[in-house]
Amino acid sequence: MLSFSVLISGSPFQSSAHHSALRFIEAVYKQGHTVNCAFFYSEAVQVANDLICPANDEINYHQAWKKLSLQHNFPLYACVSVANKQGVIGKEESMLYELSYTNAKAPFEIVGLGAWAKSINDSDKVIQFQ
Amino acid sequence: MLSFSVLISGSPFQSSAHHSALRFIEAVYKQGHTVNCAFFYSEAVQVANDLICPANDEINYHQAWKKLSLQHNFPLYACVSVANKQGVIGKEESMLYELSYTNAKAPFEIVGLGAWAKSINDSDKVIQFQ
Amino acid sequence: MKVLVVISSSPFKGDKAKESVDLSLSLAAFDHEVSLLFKGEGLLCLLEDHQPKSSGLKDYFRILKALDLYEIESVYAFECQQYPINQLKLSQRISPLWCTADKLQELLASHEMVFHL
Amino acid sequence: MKVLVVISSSPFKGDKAKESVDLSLSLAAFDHEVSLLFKGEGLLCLLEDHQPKSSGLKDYFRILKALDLYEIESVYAFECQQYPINQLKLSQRISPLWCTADKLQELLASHEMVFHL
Amino acid sequence: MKSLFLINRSFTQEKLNECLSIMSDQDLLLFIEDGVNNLLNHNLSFNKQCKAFLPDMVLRGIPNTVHSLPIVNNYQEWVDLCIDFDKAISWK
Amino acid sequence: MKSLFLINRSFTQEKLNECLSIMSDQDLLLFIEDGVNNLLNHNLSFNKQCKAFLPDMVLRGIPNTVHSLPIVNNYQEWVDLCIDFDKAISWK
Repeated sequence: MLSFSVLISGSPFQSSAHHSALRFIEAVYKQGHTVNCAFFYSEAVQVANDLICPANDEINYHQAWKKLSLQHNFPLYACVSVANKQGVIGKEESMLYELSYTNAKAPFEIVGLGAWAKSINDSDKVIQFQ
Repeated sequence: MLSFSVLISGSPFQSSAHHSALRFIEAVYKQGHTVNCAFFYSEAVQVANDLICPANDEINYHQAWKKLSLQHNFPLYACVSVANKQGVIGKEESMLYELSYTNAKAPFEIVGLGAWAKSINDSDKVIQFQ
Repeated sequence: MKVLVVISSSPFKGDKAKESVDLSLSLAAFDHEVSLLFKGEGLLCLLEDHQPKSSGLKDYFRILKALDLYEIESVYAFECQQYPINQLKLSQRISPLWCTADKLQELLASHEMVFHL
Repeated sequence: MKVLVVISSSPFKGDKAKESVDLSLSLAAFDHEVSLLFKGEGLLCLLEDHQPKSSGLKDYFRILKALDLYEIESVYAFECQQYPINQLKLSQRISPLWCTADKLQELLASHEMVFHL
Repeated sequence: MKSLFLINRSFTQEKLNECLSIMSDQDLLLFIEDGVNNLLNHNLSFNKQCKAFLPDMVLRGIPNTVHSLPIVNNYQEWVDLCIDFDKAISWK
Repeated sequence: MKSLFLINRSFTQEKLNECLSIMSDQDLLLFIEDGVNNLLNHNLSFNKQCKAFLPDMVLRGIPNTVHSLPIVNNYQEWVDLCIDFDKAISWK
């Protein structure tokens, strides 16, 4: 059994990165392996925004990640500096910036790049989806 | 005196579209012309998200648009279908989706594509920033 | 206004192709004379055998079937060595006018506005 | 881990180049052996006369000056006909090792991970 | 160390040649996402080990007849490739 | 109707030729944003009317000496060009 760290850097709206990464991770579990974390960086952090409301017949990648993460119990990390710059705010920063609300909630976690630096130490395989 | 309709379709985080459009519009007014509207479409709708919190020494394009729009009194429109899909929610949709808050507020307005269709009828010049 | 909307993005890499179609339909609904031009990777919108359902994606190309209903004036396609798609099975939904660089030059000159997401 | 971070994006079109530098510094801070590779449009990061202040932009390239302080192992640049920047004035901040395709092949083989935003 | 190169976009001849030139003979290039669009381009010649990812071809309506590359049939085979190879490199 | 073409990214020779081939002799191509990076590419030949946007060159540290195209000096001149020409076309 091997463990994967998955970096997603492509936009949920202008790339196929999330589509591929979700299906890849399903297959990781089907093959009996595990995922250490999915780490969202660059434009990919957008997917942590819980206000995402696509049309009814379109895929909601925010929900898709949530579901897969809860099903297999792997963490969803979004990089704090990029997320904040792009308007995706967790609880801590919400207090820091004195905002009245937050749009990034569990199972998404807003974390530093250190979480990724650690994850790649602790895993057997690393893959990136641009 | 001529009037411009300005379409912005590039991401505020991964293109130079907002940088160029803001400076272009300043120059439009300097030359004695006016702007009918700035219309945000495609990835550009992100800029209407008022949770955007870049580092202190970086440009905040959300604020820059707000300031320029209030200074010269032209409207900022973001396309409703794209904005909602990308997690940018105005007051009306917030009620519609039964969300407890909204992250797109005045002077940004969440509108249909019809607003753009009308604006280009009423203006002398049209320009797009990808 | 006589408007040309250019689609040069892949139909499945994000939303640009879909957004271009939506823009075209809205402009047409507001009485603009809209033409569509497919070029580059956008030409792949014209292939017959897309299977968006195979990946749980929305089949927004169904709409292309009904472009005439939506009063889209004309549909053009710009030939391209990189995507020689007219050697493949093309969608029955649209029959674009294929154009060369000269024809495209005319087309660009004869429209009052061009949008290209 | 021996990590190679590849920068192939223009320094001024959005945040990818900056995000790549941030990623490199963080990985180095957590004791990974990080090398940087500039290629394609990313080579423009190496030009001397950027004037980000002229456009009100942040000069994040100041950080490049201090790559050795941050314990970045090595900096490489992949030659490229399209951007013959070594004919221009290059930044004093970094002296990359210029490499050919063969050398790059070795480089990719000798790193345990490669990230390319 | 042998690497699995992932290409997810259309390449020009020049770009593809650059990528092939930095691959070793043990490496494998897998065309995924819009990378499979490259299979339509008759001007490209794949002179290193290359494969195409079937689900992305099916989605895009690109028939198997346009090329002669070996196929990776599904995501599970892709996962297995990641394990066979020492690392995956997302190139562009 | 004469058009102002705006190019905001790097082009290959082939892409540039395509763009030039669809311009009429009255049209003008303006390199803006990362489009000014094309000025570094000695392989490109600009056989239609082309200009470069100075503020984007200055920002990127691209010296005026690398090319011989006429310059558009600032945003006000760009606005004036938009008025001189019947329409602006953002190409890619």
